[in-house]
Amino acid sequence: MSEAIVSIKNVSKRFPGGVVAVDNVSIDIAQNEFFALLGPSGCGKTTLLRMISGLETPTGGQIMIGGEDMALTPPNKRPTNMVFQSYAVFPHMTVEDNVSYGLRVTGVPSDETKRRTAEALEMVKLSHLAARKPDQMSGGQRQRVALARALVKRPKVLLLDEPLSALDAKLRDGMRMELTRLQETVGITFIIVTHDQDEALSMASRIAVMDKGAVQQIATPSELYEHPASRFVADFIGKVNLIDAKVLRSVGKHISCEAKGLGKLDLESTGTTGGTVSIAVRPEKLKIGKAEPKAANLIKVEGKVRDVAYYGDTSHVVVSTKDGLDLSINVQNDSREGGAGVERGQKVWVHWSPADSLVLAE
Amino acid sequence: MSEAIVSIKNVSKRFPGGVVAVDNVSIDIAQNEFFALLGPSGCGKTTLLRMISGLETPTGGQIMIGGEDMALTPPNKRPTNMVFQSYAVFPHMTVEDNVSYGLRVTGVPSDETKRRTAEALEMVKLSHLAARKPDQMSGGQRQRVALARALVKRPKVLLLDEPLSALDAKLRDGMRMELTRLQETVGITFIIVTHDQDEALSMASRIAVMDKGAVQQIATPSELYEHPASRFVADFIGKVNLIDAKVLRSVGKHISCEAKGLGKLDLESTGTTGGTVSIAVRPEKLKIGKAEPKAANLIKVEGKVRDVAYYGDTSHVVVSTKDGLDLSINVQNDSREGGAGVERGQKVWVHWSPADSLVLAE
Amino acid sequence: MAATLKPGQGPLDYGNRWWLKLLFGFIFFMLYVPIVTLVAFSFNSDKRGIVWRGFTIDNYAKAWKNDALIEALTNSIVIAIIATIIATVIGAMVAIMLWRFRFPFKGAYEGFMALPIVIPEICMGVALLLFFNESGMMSAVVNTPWPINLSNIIIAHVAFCFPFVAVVVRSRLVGFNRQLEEASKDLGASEWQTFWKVLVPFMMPGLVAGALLAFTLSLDDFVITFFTSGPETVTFPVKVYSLVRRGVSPEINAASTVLIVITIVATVLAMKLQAPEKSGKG
Amino acid sequence: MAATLKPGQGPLDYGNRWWLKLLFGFIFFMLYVPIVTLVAFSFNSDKRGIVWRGFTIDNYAKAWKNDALIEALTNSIVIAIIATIIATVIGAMVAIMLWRFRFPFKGAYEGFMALPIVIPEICMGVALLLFFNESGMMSAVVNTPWPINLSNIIIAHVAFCFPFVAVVVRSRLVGFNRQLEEASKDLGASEWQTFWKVLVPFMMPGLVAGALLAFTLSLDDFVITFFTSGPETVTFPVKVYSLVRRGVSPEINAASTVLIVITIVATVLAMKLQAPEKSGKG
Repeated sequence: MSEAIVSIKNVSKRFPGGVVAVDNVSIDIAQNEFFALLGPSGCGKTTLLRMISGLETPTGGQIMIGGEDMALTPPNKRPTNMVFQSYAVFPHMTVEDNVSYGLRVTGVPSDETKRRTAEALEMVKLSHLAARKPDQMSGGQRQRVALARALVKRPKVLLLDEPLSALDAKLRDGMRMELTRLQETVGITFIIVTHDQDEALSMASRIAVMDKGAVQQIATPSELYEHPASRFVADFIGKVNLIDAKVLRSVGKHISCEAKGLGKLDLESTGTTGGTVSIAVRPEKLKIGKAEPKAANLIKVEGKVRDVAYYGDTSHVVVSTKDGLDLSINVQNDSREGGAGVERGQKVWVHWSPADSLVLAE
Repeated sequence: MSEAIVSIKNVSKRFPGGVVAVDNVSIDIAQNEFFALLGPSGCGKTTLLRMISGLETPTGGQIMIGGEDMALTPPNKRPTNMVFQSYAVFPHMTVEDNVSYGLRVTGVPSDETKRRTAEALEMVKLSHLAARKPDQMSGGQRQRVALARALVKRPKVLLLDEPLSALDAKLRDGMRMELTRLQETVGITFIIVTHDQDEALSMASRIAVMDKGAVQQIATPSELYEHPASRFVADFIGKVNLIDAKVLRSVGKHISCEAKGLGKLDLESTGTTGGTVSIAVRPEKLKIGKAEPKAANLIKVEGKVRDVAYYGDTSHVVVSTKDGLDLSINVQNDSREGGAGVERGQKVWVHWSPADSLVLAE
Repeated sequence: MAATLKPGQGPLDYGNRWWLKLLFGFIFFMLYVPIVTLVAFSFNSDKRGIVWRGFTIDNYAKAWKNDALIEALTNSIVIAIIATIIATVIGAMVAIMLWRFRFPFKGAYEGFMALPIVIPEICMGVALLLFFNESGMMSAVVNTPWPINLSNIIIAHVAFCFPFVAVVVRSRLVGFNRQLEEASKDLGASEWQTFWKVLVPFMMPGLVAGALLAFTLSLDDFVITFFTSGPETVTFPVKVYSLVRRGVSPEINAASTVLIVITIVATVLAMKLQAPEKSGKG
Repeated sequence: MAATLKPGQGPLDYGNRWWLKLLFGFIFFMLYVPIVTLVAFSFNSDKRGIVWRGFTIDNYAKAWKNDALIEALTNSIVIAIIATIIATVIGAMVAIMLWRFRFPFKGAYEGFMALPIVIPEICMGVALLLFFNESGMMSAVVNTPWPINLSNIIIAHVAFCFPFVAVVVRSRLVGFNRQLEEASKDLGASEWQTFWKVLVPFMMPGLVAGALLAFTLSLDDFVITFFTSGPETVTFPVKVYSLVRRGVSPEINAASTVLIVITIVATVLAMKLQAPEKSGKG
């Protein structure tokens, strides 16, 4: 990617004491992308973001922003700005002073400061609260102040650390849409750190999934969900049924395997050619029926319903086969009188298309 | 209900200062039910629970437990026990001392105390931690201590105040299943207070939805979701599209109405016969297609996709009609390569069955 | 029907028993009678101060005209102001250093710093007297002009006041969100800009509270002042003490009442400023 | 390649500048030299205590054999123990009442209760002297047998110590989860069972910390004791004071060192007990 705005090359961070927070990570982020760093807490995603901003120093590797090596550039000279998880709005300043702070300390002329501050407040719809102190504002409003304060500096890259985690569920949906809109309006690169798969899937154009300091997979949301590269990614992004299987034979892209509780299966596999594998299939891809399905090209198994949890729009059903395999099935309650249509203890058939199964190396 | 174990008759609670927390509530709860009090915070559900336990005194009405009026019975003499939201595990006692506390203070003989404590610890799978202090335990384990401590008293009714709210998302699913199992094992009545619709829908056999101190509806989970009695219930339990409409004519159970953006519709209605109404339809009941659907008996409308949020198992699509009606549609991503199949800005048709619409009075 | 529990016997009251009320009354009495007596007698027109003979403010006027008393008060206030300024600056710096830096034996130093708070005043006084004697500072200032002759007392006051300032400022800094500082840097501010525009405004309530505390401590101190002052230098508490030895007089009551009022006002202000603020977390 | 910023110039350091180190050294000096001098000279074998002539513990032996000093120390300890017990019981009760009950002017009373903490000792002393004189209690105890003759001092000490206990216990109670009490009742316990089995165990660290604080305050007090003691009754700080007026001696240094050690040990214990506990929230 020649037009990468942020280029991370073999970056590592080892803290004093030997903890390796980030381990040889390389990512290229293109101009105008909405990029997400996704992973469980402690996976190094925030440390990586802080290294991009300059608040942490890498112990190895190189970070380039806009084609320039940032190794010697302190955070106050970098073309990046950050929205902190706690928002870090200055409590002793009004909203207006907060937003204009970054311009005032760098000696921007006062009329320009005034104009740009007003514009930024306009953009986040806070013009009417310019004279307020942060402690008179809600969490969502404080976050907008933090956003305006960063955007007024016109950074090349905006960094957001868990921007939605401190908001309550009702506000989150709205803010998610607003962030997407804002990114399109201002046309700059957003890098967001989150531990919430829903946030990353619904907002980002590309996602890097991290675990234990290393990047597991970089892909678009639907690629990640439907074609996870590893058991970790499959399990972290959404719910998944993982079925142990043993490869018997492999010819080209086709393998034949013996799966626990399902017997012999013929599947497509790009990576694995032998040994033990996991067959991954998402709960919403499984269908449930009272009789054995007729179609020949389906994977099917008989079992007993162990648990039905009704959630209104969907029901989560757990079916146990006689071999002790537990399958989770999400049923969307499409019509009003349906529900899952099954009861605990009932014998049912579970089936799905082989095309919805994915073979993952152990 | 003659076999009601808890019978609440016209109970009110007015706090000094005039705030009415609970307003003339009547509920009968049967032996062995798993009953949920569901509502937004401040709706009075916790106050009602505390009045059942005796920790608050009603200012009006009557509470009967097991057929006896409880008005003069203090909390330490009632056949109820409570699991507190904060668990309220005694920090200076070991797990065993916590569990046996309720037996020791009431003078149960020491050999019986010992036996029952051991049984209770066994039941919540904490026997191996009997000698631990609470501060060396996780939130989930502390909650089990609180459960064992209440169950060891063999109450007629177990009261649970937001039992899952202090647990993280991963533990919640497990604890939900465990509570259901426990209720079936011990065979006593559970009354749970929660603000989380998913918790109530998936665990309870019946739910009372409360708002502003009053009961809005008492029903089973699927009745509540599919046949909400009011706009409040429809909106609080799950997501819903609410479409304004004006009743033109009403014959028996059938009404004919003019709906905003949809034109003239013929629907079934049990309650309303005239005036303005809301047509409620759940997002997962709506279907989306590129061409106008052929079937005659569908409600259908053309619109433009305004937002698509991908969540892996489902996609949430917002479609705007040319009359300014916004419809939310949940699409389950049933097959691996599908996704929602639509893009922002695309023209689509949205349709659903009239049987999935519900007419609610304004 | 419902609600038949009597008020005061609600499930969560230990009850407003009669003996609790009695105890309450007794404590009130123990605490306030001496103070009330003092204040009341400062308005007593009886010269000997033993019997109540009517209200007057003459005692205040007399105290005001007593040159020795006013000189002592002036000394006390000058000492308190200078000692407060120095103690606040040093205390704030120590607090910042303890909060910010890691260095060897930091925990031990943090503990040692609090020593003057806990060491008996009498021992502190003896120690300072010994130190000033041995170092020759005691005799050095004895014939210098005012206010240089107060130097020893000021040094002694700074030494026992600044740890209080440091503790107050330190506990304020605990509530500081380090991300505010990072945000300031991220927005282009230099380290000194960040210090003056973000950290100092945040510390301000702690600084003022600490200063007020130091001021009252310095103003009220008797023991340490007595040991470190030369024979010629007299502060207000020392003067009151020497007068009381010759018998309590309405004049002393008046002077004491003034000191009490100053102290209480300063303390109430300091406590208000120290109260936890919701804005502290940014 | 990467990481070229020198350590100590990291983005978040104000730097370990030389002048900061100098300031640090100066503060160390100011603080510790007097105390170190005192402790060092208590081991000095020079009789006049001016020049260092070698290590000895003779001064401690001499102090121990000084009957007047030992009598004063005994008085101080007896007063401190009795006053601590009374102050702890009263302080705890006041704390519980302030925490638990609502009554008119509660806020005002809570503020007034803290008065003895802030009122200048010298004023408190004058007030108590005036009160004991007026009420005739001063002359009443003067010829009573030991330890009855200490009553006035004990009353005075309780009066200025119990608010400290109340404040410490009160702040401990703030962290008490009221649901623990409700849980206890819900499980069948009576009010008294709940009080002894749930509330008292929770308060215990605060009670012990408050008692230790009261003990050191009583032990160290000079001003109030001086005003409220009869001519025949001498406590340890008063004795040290009267000896110092005739000149600092190694014996006094030894006695002061012992007092400092007792105070520091008690305070460290109290602070450990007061430290926020994770178990406090149940």
